[in-house]
Amino acid sequence: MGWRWFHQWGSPRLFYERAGRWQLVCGWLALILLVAGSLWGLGFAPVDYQQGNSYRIIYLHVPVAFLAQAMYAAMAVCAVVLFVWKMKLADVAMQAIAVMGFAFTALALISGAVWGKPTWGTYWVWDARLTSMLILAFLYLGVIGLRAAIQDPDQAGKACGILVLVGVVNLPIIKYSVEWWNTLHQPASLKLTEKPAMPASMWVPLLVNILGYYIAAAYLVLGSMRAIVLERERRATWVKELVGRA
Amino acid sequence: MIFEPIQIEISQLRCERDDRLLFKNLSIKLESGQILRVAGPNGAGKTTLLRTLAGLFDIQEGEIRLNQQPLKEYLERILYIGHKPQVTKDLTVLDNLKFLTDVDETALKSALSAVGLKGYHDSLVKELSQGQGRRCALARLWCVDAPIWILDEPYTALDVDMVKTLDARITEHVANGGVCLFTTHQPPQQLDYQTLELGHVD
Amino acid sequence: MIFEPIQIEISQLRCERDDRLLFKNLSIKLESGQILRVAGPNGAGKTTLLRTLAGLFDIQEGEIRLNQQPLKEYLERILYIGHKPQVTKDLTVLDNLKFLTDVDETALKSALSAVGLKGYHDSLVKELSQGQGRRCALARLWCVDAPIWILDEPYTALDVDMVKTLDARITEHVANGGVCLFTTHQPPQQLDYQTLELGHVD
Amino acid sequence: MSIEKRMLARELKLIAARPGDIFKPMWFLILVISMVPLALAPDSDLLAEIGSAMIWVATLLALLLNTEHLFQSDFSDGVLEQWLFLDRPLAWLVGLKLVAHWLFHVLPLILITPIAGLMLSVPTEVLIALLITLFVATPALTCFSGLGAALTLGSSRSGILGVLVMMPLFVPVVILAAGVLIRATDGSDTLPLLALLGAFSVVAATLVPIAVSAAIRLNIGGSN
Amino acid sequence: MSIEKRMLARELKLIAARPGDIFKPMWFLILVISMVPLALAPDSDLLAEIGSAMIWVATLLALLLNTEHLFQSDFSDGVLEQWLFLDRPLAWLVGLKLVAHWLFHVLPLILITPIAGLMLSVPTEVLIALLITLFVATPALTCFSGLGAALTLGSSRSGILGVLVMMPLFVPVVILAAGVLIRATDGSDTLPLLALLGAFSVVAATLVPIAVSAAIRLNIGGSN
Amino acid sequence: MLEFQFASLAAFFEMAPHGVYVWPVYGLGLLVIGGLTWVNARQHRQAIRMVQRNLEREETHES
Ligand code: HEM
Ligand SMILES: Nc1ncnc2c1ncn2[C@@H]1O[C@H](COP(=O)(O)OP(=O)(O)OP(=O)(O)O)[C@@H](O)[C@H]1O
Ligand SMILES: Nc1ncnc2c1ncn2[C@@H]1O[C@H](COP(=O)(O)OP(=O)(O)OP(=O)(O)O)[C@@H](O)[C@H]1O
Ligand SMILES: [Mg+2]
Ligand SMILES: [Mg+2]
Repeated sequence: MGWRWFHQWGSPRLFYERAGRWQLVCGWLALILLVAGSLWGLGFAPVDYQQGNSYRIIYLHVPVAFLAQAMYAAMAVCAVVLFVWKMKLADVAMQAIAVMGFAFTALALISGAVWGKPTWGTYWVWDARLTSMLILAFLYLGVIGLRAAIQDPDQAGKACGILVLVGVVNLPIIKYSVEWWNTLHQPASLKLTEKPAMPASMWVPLLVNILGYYIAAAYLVLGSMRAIVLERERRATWVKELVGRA
Repeated sequence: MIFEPIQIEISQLRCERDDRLLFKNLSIKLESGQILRVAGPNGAGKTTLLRTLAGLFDIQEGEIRLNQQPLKEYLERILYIGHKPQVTKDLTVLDNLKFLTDVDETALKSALSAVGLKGYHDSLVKELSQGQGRRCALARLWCVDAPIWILDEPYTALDVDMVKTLDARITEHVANGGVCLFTTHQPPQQLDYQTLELGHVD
Repeated sequence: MIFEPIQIEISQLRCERDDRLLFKNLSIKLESGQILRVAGPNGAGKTTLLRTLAGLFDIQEGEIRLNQQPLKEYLERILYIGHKPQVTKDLTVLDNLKFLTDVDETALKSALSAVGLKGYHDSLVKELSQGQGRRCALARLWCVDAPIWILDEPYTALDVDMVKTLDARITEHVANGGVCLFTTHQPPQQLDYQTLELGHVD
Repeated sequence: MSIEKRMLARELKLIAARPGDIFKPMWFLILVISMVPLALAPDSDLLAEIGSAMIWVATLLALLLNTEHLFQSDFSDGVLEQWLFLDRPLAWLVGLKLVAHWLFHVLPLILITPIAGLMLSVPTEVLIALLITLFVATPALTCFSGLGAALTLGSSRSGILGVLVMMPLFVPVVILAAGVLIRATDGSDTLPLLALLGAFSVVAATLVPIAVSAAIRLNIGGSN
Repeated sequence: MSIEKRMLARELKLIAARPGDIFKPMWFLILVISMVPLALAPDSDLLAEIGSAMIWVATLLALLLNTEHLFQSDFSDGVLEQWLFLDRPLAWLVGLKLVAHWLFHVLPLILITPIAGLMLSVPTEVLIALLITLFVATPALTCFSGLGAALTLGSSRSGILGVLVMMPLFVPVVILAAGVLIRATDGSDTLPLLALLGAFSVVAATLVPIAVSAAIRLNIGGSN
Repeated sequence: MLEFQFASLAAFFEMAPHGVYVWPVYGLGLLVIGGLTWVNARQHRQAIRMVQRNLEREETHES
């Protein structure tokens, strides 16, 4: 069953139909989880004794920061699938994920920066984690920019695939070196210190939100992929039939 | 020199660009000694077909075989001259040839005089006229011994004399057992060729 | 539209490039309704002459007068289409024309259908084939009303149909009182032109 | 439509066709700025001290690199020579092109500098002075680098000539701008220096297009 | 002659034809470096402190900008596609080209850095460390920026896109080099870091040409 | 565990003293996710419209 299922996902038409259903499910699920988790975190989780209410940003910041990194990995997986199985859909996914990934990275950066103001008194410090996040944002931008620069979608997809693969090989090296750089200088600035263990009343809503954001990301990526599939397959008979029926 | 027998087999080739079907079910066989002219109106897909045959454009559907082998193994037997100048503007005529061919200077110079660029081997290509630049690119036909020639509009910008010279060279090449594919919008008089018309897909 | 009478007078023109004498003592008179083909082998100086006449290349010796006036005053009455594409690859066919001409969109579209680019006005020029790109550049002949046309190898890359269309347009233009100078290596059959042979300096 | 409008319309369409063109210099600026702490130290005091100067140099570079090929593609496509047949003086058209370039390519670059300032913890008052100097100085910089671009059109891979000619011209601009920034840090009066910078820009904007058009004419004459 | 020799000979002839190509990046480096004291205060302690980092960043930029069009003119002239018909793997030819580029374009750049160092009064021992890091790191930088150049071949006015796309990948190199420079200033052991840098270069030099050749093939496939 | 931490709804929105930091971040989050949803929907609509236009063009061509 496994392989057939995999290959069926490779067919644009089947993907388009199935993804429509999945997208709907993901959308509602994400909405419920996010509303619940966010309200819980904002209103019901206890106040942090050190940071006060500003810590409530965590319920957005951390899920989004996780996602930002996970999506780059997902993009790399897509690149491998594209080159190994020549599956066009992987390229579609890559295109969708690049945009969403960049959005989440930007969100993580901005939410972190805003959080930094009350806790550190400044929006930006050259902390290791922040720096590598910034670089991740540039990597995403590179993928988006490269795709935009090349007219032919197939060609653009392959070029982006090469870039993503080279990038993902480098990513651990970048993270490691940035951390090392940061300790090398022993900056006077503050760092994201190891927090004391959170009480369950704090981390349970965080968990809910993490799940919610992951599902929301799936919802967004599927939605974007459906649009791209439709656009790329606009000459295919199944698209014409589909639109003709509508 | 005399080339070994060659067989080019194109089967069921199909190509789409920008959602426009250029050709489909294209099957041809070509053998040593044959000349094929690819004809058709502007935008018919002549360049696309020639580039596919030269391995520069990926086959979308169908197959191309050279002596029963896949195309990729035979690339160094192909001499492709396309739309683009194929020469570096900042180098001299001679230096341009030296890079892309592996023959000695006397052979290069005789190739240059064959294409009427005798006194020009030290000129930079950017100082040549349009037609002289084309002649410089075509000079490789006189000094490379690839059996398969793929020429995209080789007559562009050439004057009447040079057209004759080129025709004679192509005739000589196929007489030696080579194959030549080319496109042009002006049917050449001196050549004995088959024609493949593109641009009539439904 | 009917153009006012024009007179082009070239007297005693002489040009050297790279120490090679291209032409000397060149004197011609051209008037409304005339077509002049500049002929000659590759490197004879055809392009150089046309560019001199278009004011793009400085006169080295001699004089060019339009209706008794120096050339510089008449540049906006000239339509020059040279070797280079004359179109921006990253713009659509229509946007390219819009920049260089001052007519409304319907006129542009009819010009485009005249050159056989009907469905292509929204295509980027870089997605066109070689010949389609040339057609786009030539479309200006259908929508600009400059009396003096200077065309450097206008037939390059055009298919048979388009060559006919272009010939018809040139005929129409000179019938309206325009002047046309062009170069080509394939003498066009449908036109009634004088020939100026270059390339025979001693 | 008048040529002026068509020129502007074309510029806008080129941007629409390649939206990256606008973002690239900004992106470049931010990237260069983030390389500085990596190569130096993440120490925010040191960064703040050199920050505004770094931003100035990086902006200058971004501008130069973005203007370097201003006329190149039009030249090699043969579109630039068509300008000679339009019924406007070439210098006027060149001026228009430079204005359009400043508006669509340099202005966005200036507007992004506050973010760069934030990253290097440049104090707000210096940041404001920085913005003003950039506004006042970039017209001159754009003109001069446009001249460099025009001078090197003919040589297929632009050599050093244009750039060498331009270098001494940037020095007074940079020095004046640095003066403004230092005074802004001190809190002393920056107006006289800004006026000088402005005068420089005005003079450049009126005279340089003529030189540029001469350079373009020259290069068109040598090409085929 | 073997293809390898012809390739090298061609590279030399291109340099002879356009000697500016060699001097342009050097000039760029010196320009950037001389802008720094102008834009900053001419305070030599501060300059010495940030000097080596500035030189590193400027060299990095000069290299990147010079490598950006590595394949461009050959691509648009149609010479690059002829490489596919040579009886060597494309990746090998690409590797050769990169080696030649490093030898003739990057090496001169490295050799000019001591002058830049003098301009910013960088101490001698740091300068020596700087030279060594550049030697060790530039192969990797050259390879990656070649990849950027190859990836953006297809887009007609890619501008500095290739640079922008590749720059984040240079972070480890920049950081390691900064580490070497700091240790050289302290007088502590730089060898382990240099070894790391060297390893990075070696790995890049063996693997990146393959990616570059894939990118070139890709872009040739899309052109006419 | 599920106890509302604020005295009033007003206090919740003020979230003293950090409301100015917390709420804009959540607002931005909403904006990003909502915006992306909207962008996707629009892209989808546009794709459909393009297919429709092509279909119409083909029909007029055939007749
Ligand atoms: C622009 C600024 C910031 C960026 C780019 C950023 C980035 C990140 C990233 C990437 C993570 C995920 C780490 C992982 O994968 O383990 C993270 C987690 C986290 N961040 Fe931030 N951050 C920023 C500012 C802040 C600030 C100001 C604070 C609080 C003072 C903060 C608190 C946290 C916490 C508590 C976590 C969870 C830690 C963990 O799970 O290990 N961040 N941040
Ligand atoms: N940029 C240049 N610099 C120096 N000499 C040049 C330049 N361009 C052309 N020439 C020389 O001028 C002569 C005439 O060139 P021109 O382009 O006018 O010839 P043409 O008659 O148009 O030839 P063709 O039929 O090949 O187009 C040639 O011999 C050429 O070597
Ligand atoms: N880079 C490209 N991207 C997308 N479509 C292209 C591209 N190049 C060409 N095409 C399209 O492919 C079709 C065939 O182009 P091709 O260049 O093969 O035509 P051709 O027969 O050589 O024409 P010509 O006689 O004008 O040279 C054209 O309709 C063109 O619009
Ligand atoms: Mg063609
Ligand atoms: Mg000519």
